[in-house]
Amino acid sequence: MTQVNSSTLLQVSGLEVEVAERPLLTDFNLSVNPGALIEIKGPNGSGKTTLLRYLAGIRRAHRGSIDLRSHSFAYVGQKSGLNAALTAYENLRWLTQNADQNTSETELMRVLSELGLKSCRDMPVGSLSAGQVRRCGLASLLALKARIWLLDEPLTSLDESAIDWLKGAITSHRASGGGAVVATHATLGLPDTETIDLNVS
Amino acid sequence: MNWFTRIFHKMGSPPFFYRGAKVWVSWLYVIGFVSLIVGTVWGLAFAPADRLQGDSFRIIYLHVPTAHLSQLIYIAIAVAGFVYLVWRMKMADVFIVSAVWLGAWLTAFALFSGIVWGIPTWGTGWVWDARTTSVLVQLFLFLGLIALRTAIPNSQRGALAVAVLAIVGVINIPIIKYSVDWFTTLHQPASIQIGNPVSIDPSMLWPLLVNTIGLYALAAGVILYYMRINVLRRERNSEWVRDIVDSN
Amino acid sequence: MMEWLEMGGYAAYVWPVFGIALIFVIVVALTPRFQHKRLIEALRIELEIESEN
Amino acid sequence: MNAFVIAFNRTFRIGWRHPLDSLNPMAFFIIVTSLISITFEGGSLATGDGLAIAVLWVVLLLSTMMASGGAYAQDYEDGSLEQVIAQNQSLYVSVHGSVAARWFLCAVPIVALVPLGAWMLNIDTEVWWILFITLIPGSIVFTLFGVLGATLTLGVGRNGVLLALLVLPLYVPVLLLGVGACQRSANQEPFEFALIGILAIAMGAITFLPFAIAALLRVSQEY
Repeated sequence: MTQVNSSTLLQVSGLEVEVAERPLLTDFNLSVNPGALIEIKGPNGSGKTTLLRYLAGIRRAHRGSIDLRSHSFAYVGQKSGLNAALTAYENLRWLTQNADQNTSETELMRVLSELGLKSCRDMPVGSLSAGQVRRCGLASLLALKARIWLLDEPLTSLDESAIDWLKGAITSHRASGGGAVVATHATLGLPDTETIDLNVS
Repeated sequence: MNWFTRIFHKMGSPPFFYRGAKVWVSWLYVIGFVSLIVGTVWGLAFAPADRLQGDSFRIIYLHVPTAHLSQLIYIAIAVAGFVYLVWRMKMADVFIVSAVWLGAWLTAFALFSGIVWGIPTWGTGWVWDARTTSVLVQLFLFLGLIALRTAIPNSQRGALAVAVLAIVGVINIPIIKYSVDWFTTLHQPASIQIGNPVSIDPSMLWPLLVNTIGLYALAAGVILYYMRINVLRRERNSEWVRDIVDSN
Repeated sequence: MMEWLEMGGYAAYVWPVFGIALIFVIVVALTPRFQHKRLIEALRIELEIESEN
Repeated sequence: MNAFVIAFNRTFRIGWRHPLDSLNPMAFFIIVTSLISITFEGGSLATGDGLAIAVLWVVLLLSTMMASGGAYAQDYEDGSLEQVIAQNQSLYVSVHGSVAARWFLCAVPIVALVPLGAWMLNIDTEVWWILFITLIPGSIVFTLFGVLGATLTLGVGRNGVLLALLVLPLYVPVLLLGVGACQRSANQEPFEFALIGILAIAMGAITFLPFAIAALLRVSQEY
């Protein structure tokens, strides 16, 4: 059993993860403490993505509980969540509004320029390259100012510099007391990583 | 747990249902076939002909039961959809999947027999009145349910979509009846009315009753049979299905 | 007998309806039986292949 | 910020960037209406003919269905739908906002074309006002059912015919009441019943259909 801590950000107990009505994981437990980085590993079809969708509340658990303790979270899935017709700025603003946060225009611009997307501010996302779209999706992590990050295969179609940026962002997020759960098959290689291998459990 | 919830849960348990329903299917088939044969022969050969409509009225012995039953099946599907929506009971979805086809066929047959009956009786096969129109829309709704269920193979999603459509549809049918009633008073003289004999002689009524019972029983048997098949198909990976397959 | 078959002149309406109903009832009542058999057979083959592995 | 306003702004803005999604149904409306009036021997449809009203309603119904049939398809594809569900916004309110925007984008322009269609079909100008009064709640119901059909078929490829099969039967009551009201008004007969009927259906649809749509959106993510 995982120890229950008053400062725990995210507490999962006894969760059953099912895919196509068949249980893939039973009695899954996890707790995310401030500063924790948890990597979920496993081959294709082992339920990494599905587990993350449960954590984000996109799928509702029929058995077990997921307790976010009313912490804010940011979820970046395999789909970008960005509309192709809207500009990078509009998309980011919508994502913050959607998470019930009022991020100012200056802050959003700062986030965009930090990811090298300043020049794309007024370009529709549909005209950006795959890597730029991916960065724009990751930009929402900073824009949302969330305590918990849930990332699904964040390294996909990122170049070296963007990967470095992401590692730096996760490190500083942890330093400021946030937690992250990352589903990935290639490790990020950051210190103090907790690994959960779905194939073993 | 009281007796009701206990039966509810037991019926929701697939192996229990699969084994328990077998006897029911046989009995319903027997009752259904016997009553249908008795009722039909009685209706065709022994019941007297109608004073106004002559022998063509004998179509009533098939038309009325099928029309009623098709509506009943639609309502039952909507109720099952509601049960699925609220309690996510998988057997409710199994029922819907097993009953839609039969419902669609019965509706189609009710329309067909109505048309054939209408030609000699009112001189026209089709009248856009409340009853025929709502039965036609009901057929479309059945076809929609079937099309939707085949288009979404994912069973949880397909089940929910079908449940929602069934409920929206069942609310729509009475509204359609009322609006057609109101609408047609504008256009059509009241001279044509679907034959609903006000006072029907008992000698004519008995075969109708027997046929109705037979059809209901047979339909219940067929639906139960399909439910057994669907339960088996869905639980194909579980232990009890292996036992059954091995024993066959 | 012939008189009965003529149905008072409505034979062309009554008999087709009853004939189609007969076919309909037989088809509807028997299909689940075939489907059930076919499904059990398919499941048996599935099991066999599984046990070979 | 309110979920209604957020969804409305977003849907409206996206629709604004895809003007063809609104213009195509408008063009469809004009073309079909003119085709029909041409085939009536050069527009010799008699004034005050009930048929013209029925034709106008049916064409409007088809255009609105076409226009609202693509609702949520993009949000489903690009993952913004999962963001809405993940962040636990009130999906019911959000659906309301989205449908309202869609009504403005897809139904209002077509209703605005009704005078043109009515003129092409030789409908008495005296009937125009009742056409508007019934078409406004009518088009709301059409849009809502269209969005319901769209969410039912979300993620099902090439869903045009399926959408029509699912949605058209549901359109029947409003169509009958609307056409009946306009025809009766043209004949100087009482039509209040139909007007009340349409309004009642519209109220019911506005209240309850978003629940169904929200439930379907939620389950669309449970693959």
